[in-house]
Amino acid sequence: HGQTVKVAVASNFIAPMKHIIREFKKENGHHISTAYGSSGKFYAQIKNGAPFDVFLSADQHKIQTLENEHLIVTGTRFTYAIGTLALWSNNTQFQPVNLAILTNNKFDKLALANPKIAPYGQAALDVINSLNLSTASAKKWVQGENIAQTYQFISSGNAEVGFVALSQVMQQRQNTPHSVFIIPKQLYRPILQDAALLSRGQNNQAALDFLAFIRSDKVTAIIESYGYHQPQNISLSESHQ
Amino acid sequence: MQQQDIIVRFKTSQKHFTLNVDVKLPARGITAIWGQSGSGKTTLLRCIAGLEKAQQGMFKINNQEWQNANLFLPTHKRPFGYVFQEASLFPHLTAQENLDYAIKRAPAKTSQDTYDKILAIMGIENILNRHPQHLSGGERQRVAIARALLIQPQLLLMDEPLASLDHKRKTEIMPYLEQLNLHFDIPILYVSHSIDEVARLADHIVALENGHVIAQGGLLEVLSKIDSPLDIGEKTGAIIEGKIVEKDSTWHLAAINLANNKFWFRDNGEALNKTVRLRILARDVSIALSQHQDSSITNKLPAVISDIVADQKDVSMSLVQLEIDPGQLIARISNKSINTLSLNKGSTVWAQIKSAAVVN
Amino acid sequence: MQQQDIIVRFKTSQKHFTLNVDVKLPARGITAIWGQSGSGKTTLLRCIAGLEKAQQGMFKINNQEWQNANLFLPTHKRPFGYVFQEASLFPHLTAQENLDYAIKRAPAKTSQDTYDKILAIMGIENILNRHPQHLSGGERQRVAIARALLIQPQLLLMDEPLASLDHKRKTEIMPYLEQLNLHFDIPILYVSHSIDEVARLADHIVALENGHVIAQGGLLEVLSKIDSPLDIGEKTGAIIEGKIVEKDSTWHLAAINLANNKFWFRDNGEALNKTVRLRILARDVSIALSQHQDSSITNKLPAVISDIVADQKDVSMSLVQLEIDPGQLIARISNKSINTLSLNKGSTVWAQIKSAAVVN
Amino acid sequence: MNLSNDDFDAIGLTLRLASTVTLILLIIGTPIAWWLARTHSSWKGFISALVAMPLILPPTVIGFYLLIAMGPNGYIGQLTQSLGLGILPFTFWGLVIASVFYSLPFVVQPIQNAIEAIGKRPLEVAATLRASPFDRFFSVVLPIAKPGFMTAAVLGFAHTVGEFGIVLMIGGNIPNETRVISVQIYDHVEALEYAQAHYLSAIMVLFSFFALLSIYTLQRKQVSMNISNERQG
Amino acid sequence: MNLSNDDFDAIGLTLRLASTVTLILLIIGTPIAWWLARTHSSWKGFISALVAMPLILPPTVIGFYLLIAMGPNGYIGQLTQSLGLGILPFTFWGLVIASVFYSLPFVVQPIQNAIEAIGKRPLEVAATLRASPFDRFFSVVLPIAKPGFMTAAVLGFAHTVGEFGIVLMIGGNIPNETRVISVQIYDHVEALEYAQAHYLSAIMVLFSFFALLSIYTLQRKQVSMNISNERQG
Ligand SMILES: Nc1ncnc2c1ncn2[C@@H]1O[C@H](COP(=O)(O)OP(=O)(O)OP(=O)(O)O)[C@@H](O)[C@H]1O
Ligand SMILES: Nc1ncnc2c1ncn2[C@@H]1O[C@H](COP(=O)(O)OP(=O)(O)OP(=O)(O)O)[C@@H](O)[C@H]1O
Ligand SMILES: [Mg+2]
Ligand SMILES: [Mg+2]
Repeated sequence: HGQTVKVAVASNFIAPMKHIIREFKKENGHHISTAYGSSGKFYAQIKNGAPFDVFLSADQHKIQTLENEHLIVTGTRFTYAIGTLALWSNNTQFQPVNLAILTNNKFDKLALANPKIAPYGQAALDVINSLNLSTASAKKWVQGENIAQTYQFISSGNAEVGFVALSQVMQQRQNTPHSVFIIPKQLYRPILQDAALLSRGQNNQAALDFLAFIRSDKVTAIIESYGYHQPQNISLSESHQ
Repeated sequence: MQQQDIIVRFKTSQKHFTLNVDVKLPARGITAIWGQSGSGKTTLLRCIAGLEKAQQGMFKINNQEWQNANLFLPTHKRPFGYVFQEASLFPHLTAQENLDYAIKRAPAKTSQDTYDKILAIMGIENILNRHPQHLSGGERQRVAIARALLIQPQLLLMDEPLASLDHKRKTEIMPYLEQLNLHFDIPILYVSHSIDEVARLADHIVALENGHVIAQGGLLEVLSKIDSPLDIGEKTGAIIEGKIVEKDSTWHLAAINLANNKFWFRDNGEALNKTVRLRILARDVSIALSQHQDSSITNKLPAVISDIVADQKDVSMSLVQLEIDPGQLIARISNKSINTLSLNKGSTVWAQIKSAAVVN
Repeated sequence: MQQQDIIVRFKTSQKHFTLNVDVKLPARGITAIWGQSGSGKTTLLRCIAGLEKAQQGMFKINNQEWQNANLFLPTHKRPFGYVFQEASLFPHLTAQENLDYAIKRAPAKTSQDTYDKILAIMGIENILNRHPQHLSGGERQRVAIARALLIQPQLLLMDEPLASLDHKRKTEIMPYLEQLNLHFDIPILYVSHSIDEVARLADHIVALENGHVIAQGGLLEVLSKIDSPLDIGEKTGAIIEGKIVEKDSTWHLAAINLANNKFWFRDNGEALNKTVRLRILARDVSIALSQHQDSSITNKLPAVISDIVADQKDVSMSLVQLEIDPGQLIARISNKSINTLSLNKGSTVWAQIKSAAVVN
Repeated sequence: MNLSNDDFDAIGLTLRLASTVTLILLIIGTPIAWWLARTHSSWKGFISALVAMPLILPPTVIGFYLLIAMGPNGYIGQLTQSLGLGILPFTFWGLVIASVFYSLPFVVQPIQNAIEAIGKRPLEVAATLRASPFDRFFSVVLPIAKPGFMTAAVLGFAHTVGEFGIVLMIGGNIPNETRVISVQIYDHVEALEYAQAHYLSAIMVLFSFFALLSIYTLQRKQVSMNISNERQG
Repeated sequence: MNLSNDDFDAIGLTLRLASTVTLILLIIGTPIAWWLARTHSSWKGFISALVAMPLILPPTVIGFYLLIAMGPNGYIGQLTQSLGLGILPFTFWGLVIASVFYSLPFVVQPIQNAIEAIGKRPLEVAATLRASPFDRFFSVVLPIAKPGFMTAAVLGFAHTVGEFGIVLMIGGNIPNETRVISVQIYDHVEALEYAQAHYLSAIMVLFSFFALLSIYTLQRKQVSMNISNERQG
């Protein structure tokens, strides 16, 4: 014990991660160092020799790509959280929030994360397509670089309504049940956030311990308390592409 | 009825310097503003131009006010021309374009005649397409003077236009300045610390010292007095004026009438009957009790000594004021000679001046 | 055996200008480098200093080579002192610190004696704690000269150290320069375009025109010849030297022996038997056929005319070379007088010079 | 390899944005630079520091606060709303304003330096030739300080082209309105489309380099003109 | 409100990084600035443009390519590996190198301007007083150009403090090694910890402002000293 694990964590998972670290430290003597950032950036960094042992991505695609490039330890890839998409407004005129807001198309700006680079954005796009609103609303989209930025667009009032992660709105106490609408699961493909042991963490006991810890029931409960749920019924190999 | 005066009244204090001037100048001819470096000549000119804002100021030319307690015309509304001490042509414009800059902004259209005349007098017809950096110092100043004329000024302010030039260039430009005064009827305020320049060009002089006027008046009166407050040392001398009455083409000499004698000096080509001004330095005048025919000294004038004062600068010398008719001369004579020759107020003597020593 | 010479040989072409100099100068006293603006004086000095790299160059002082075809000592390895034409004190240092800059880098320790002497001669003891921007132009040049001396030079290069100063400041600093030559045995190359300065200070002269040497030699020989190639116009004149043989305290006059006569001039306080140099301008010399006792002209010397040439600058005048014993004078006389008095080569005459006209 | 339509849109938008911003920067930067160059006010240091702030603050910080300030509850947002302009984020003009703020020091400093270098003499000369203050600016300051204005324009333009953090924050990545090249490159990188990223980057590097090379070469000519009569005895 | 330990770590790291970078910038920026100020080489424009490139390129683009170049397969990475230094990204020294590259123009330009303003006369004077080239630099150039060096140091320091895109890309956001204030603010924003973000930002704004205010006030004093004997006839 007393080893260090370096974990790269997708920015959308900052809050639960901080909680998990506190618990992890209580249980063993390992040292844990976390870096937060966009998954795309982590991908580029890992390819170029970044010293991470564990990668908690915001999606599945990057981990898969790393796997194809033999940069992760085979068989260690798993889904640690499934994101929940929410429709949110910080503007009382649009509350209570529900899908009718979208179909009425009365808003000026609809915020979503960039579907090309953010899984929550991809999910938001799924919802829009399911509701057949893409042509009607496309002109009103404003895209954040990630869901944090998307959240700012809405919280600053610049966009009246938008798709965010449930985990984000749960963190902010001032949000009422009126301001949030949880999108029904059938409207979008699941937002699977995968994690894996990176090649350089192969022999790091702390890394192995940490990955095991993430999958413990205790942590599962923590993750769920932040608005995520767990892939109880979904097999590891399930793919959406 | 128009009053032909320039009234200049400025009082302003800077950190190390106070200017306090109150003079009335003739609104014609060249008035020299003379003084040592730091005496406030430039400051005075800048006040007149409105480039400096005097704490108290009043300026009036021919009854037209530019500035008083309640009025301050900004520089670009004052109808004067300014020639700065150092190069002041716009570097991004050719000589021609520099002139055009003035022509475009002049109050009235410039006639082709005036334009040609100015160019001819300044002798700059052939350099118009050059940029300032390809002009010599003298050429630059001539273009700057032409430019100041083309703005059609009612008053020309010239701040040591020759100071930065070497002797050769100075002598080259001086005739142009004399031409100026002859051809254009614009009063000129001419700043200089060179008494040679002043003596040659000015009609009137204002002498500044430490921001105050220490002497002013007609050039002849101010300079030809042995008790002049102007401290000009070696350059002390008198100025005489007269009409050319004879020319000697064999020996290239010209003469004016002075004290019933012909006074000879080098012929510079002036026409008969033209009035010329000659400067005779005190150091060049010697005194004899009789008229000597066998010496090379061409000019010998009968004179009466009206005053003798010790030379402030030289204990061995005195300045002797000589009355000729008309006018006055000054001679610097060693005290020993004054004693030997028993010179006194009222003595009748011969003033001797070599024609080689006459400055004109 | 040491050769007491400076050999200067530079050939270099710039875009509009070629310098081509090959002279041997005495390695003592003051050598003036004289010429019009643009004649190449500064360029020559910069070549000597190694600040300009001449295409062909060779410089030797007292058999010590600084530069030849195979050698080019960089500036900081050449043992000279340089006084620049304009302000060159370091602006970030006080006068004292400017001096210390040199003292620290001098080849040997500066003795307290030398230091005190330099400060006293330059008269800068009381301004040492000021920064350059709080010094007058004259004070700045004096500190710069002191600094150049404190570097313990074997040669002092001075580029118009007085040119940027007005008349008053010039007269203020001139005596310090004379002191220099008296107290320090360092050869000085002194650049100037003022023949007055040159005549007063130099022993030897090199005259440049357009990058070429047009005359060189001892000051007396070069200046006292009527056919001198130097175009100095009004300033043409001869220089005579002599020991003071008498002083007249009543009339504040001093005299040297000349042509078996006493030659009188203003007493400047030099001691008896001291050798002084007097400059007598051609315009101040008149000629008489007999000796006149009743005139204020103090000095009348018997002389023989050895040459008469027309004055290039003035068709009415000629220059007359007068042999006195010992030495020569030059007189500028109108052609008319030469004719009237029938002056010819070989004529015996009296040369008349006012003591007021003697420059010393 | 070919550029996608999105890439072309991004290039077009970037050029439009940079031109607009440069124009506005010159218009508002010039009086500021003029004032800074001429004033003896004790506010000078304060204003200089204010203008230079964007040099120092991280663009995302600037963007974050601009987003809040220009939003419906921010000061700027309330002003624009009361003027009937709506709110600015996610619009081309919002980007313009943010970029103007961000690139201001790049424009003010060269112009200020150029105006300071003129000195006051040419202006005094012009005044003695009856030129009004307005006339003096156009007939003297502008032509003499031209290289400074050119540097300012090129720096302002280029810096807007390369601007990124703020654009991302204020822009909302709207194609043809706020999705500029730098954002497009970023998206390519994040989406692991490295070939496109390299290609766009190469275009950008070449563009920047030649823009800079041209101003520095121009400036050198100017400088050597001034220096030619420098040496004096 | 209190700063967290992480915040303090970020502040400490930022100061350490900025100091190191500033020192290195001065050391390598000075000879470059010197060369640019003095040379008549035809390479001058080229090198100037090269030095100024980081002004124009988006930091993420710079960061991305530096990451590739310094990575195990990049030129710089292979060099550092063959020297036994390992690879540089994600280390303090990697950040230092990237920041040096990014802030170089902010240091070179003021020093270059200051050296150009000295002119060659003081150096010639020093040479006639037996000062060797080395001596001349320390006894003349450095003290006279001091305000320029100070501006350079403050700008370099401040710009490194505010640097963000490159740091994120090269640094990898590793606590106490590469997580500087600007990244920390970004993290706070991402984690929706707005209060902490505002607090850190406020500290940063104040710091930047006073740093800038102090140099501009200093510079003004210097300038007015030079200008005092400007006006002439
Ligand atoms: N910009 C300035 N700041 C402070 N004092 C000044 C300034 N300009 C001039 N002075 C002072 O004002 C006084 C008068 O200066 P001014 O320029 O009018 O003199 P001047 O007679 O024109 O001298 P010069 O013959 O040298 O041109 C001097 O004592 C000078 O030190
Ligand atoms: N930096 C330069 N570039 C080009 N030509 C120059 C330069 N400096 C001097 N010259 C030219 O070289 C010639 C000689 O100049 P130099 O400075 O040596 O003259 P000078 O005799 O010292 O003149 P002054 O009395 O005016 O100081 C001049 O024709 C001048 O135009
Ligand atoms: Mg010279
Ligand atoms: Mg003046």
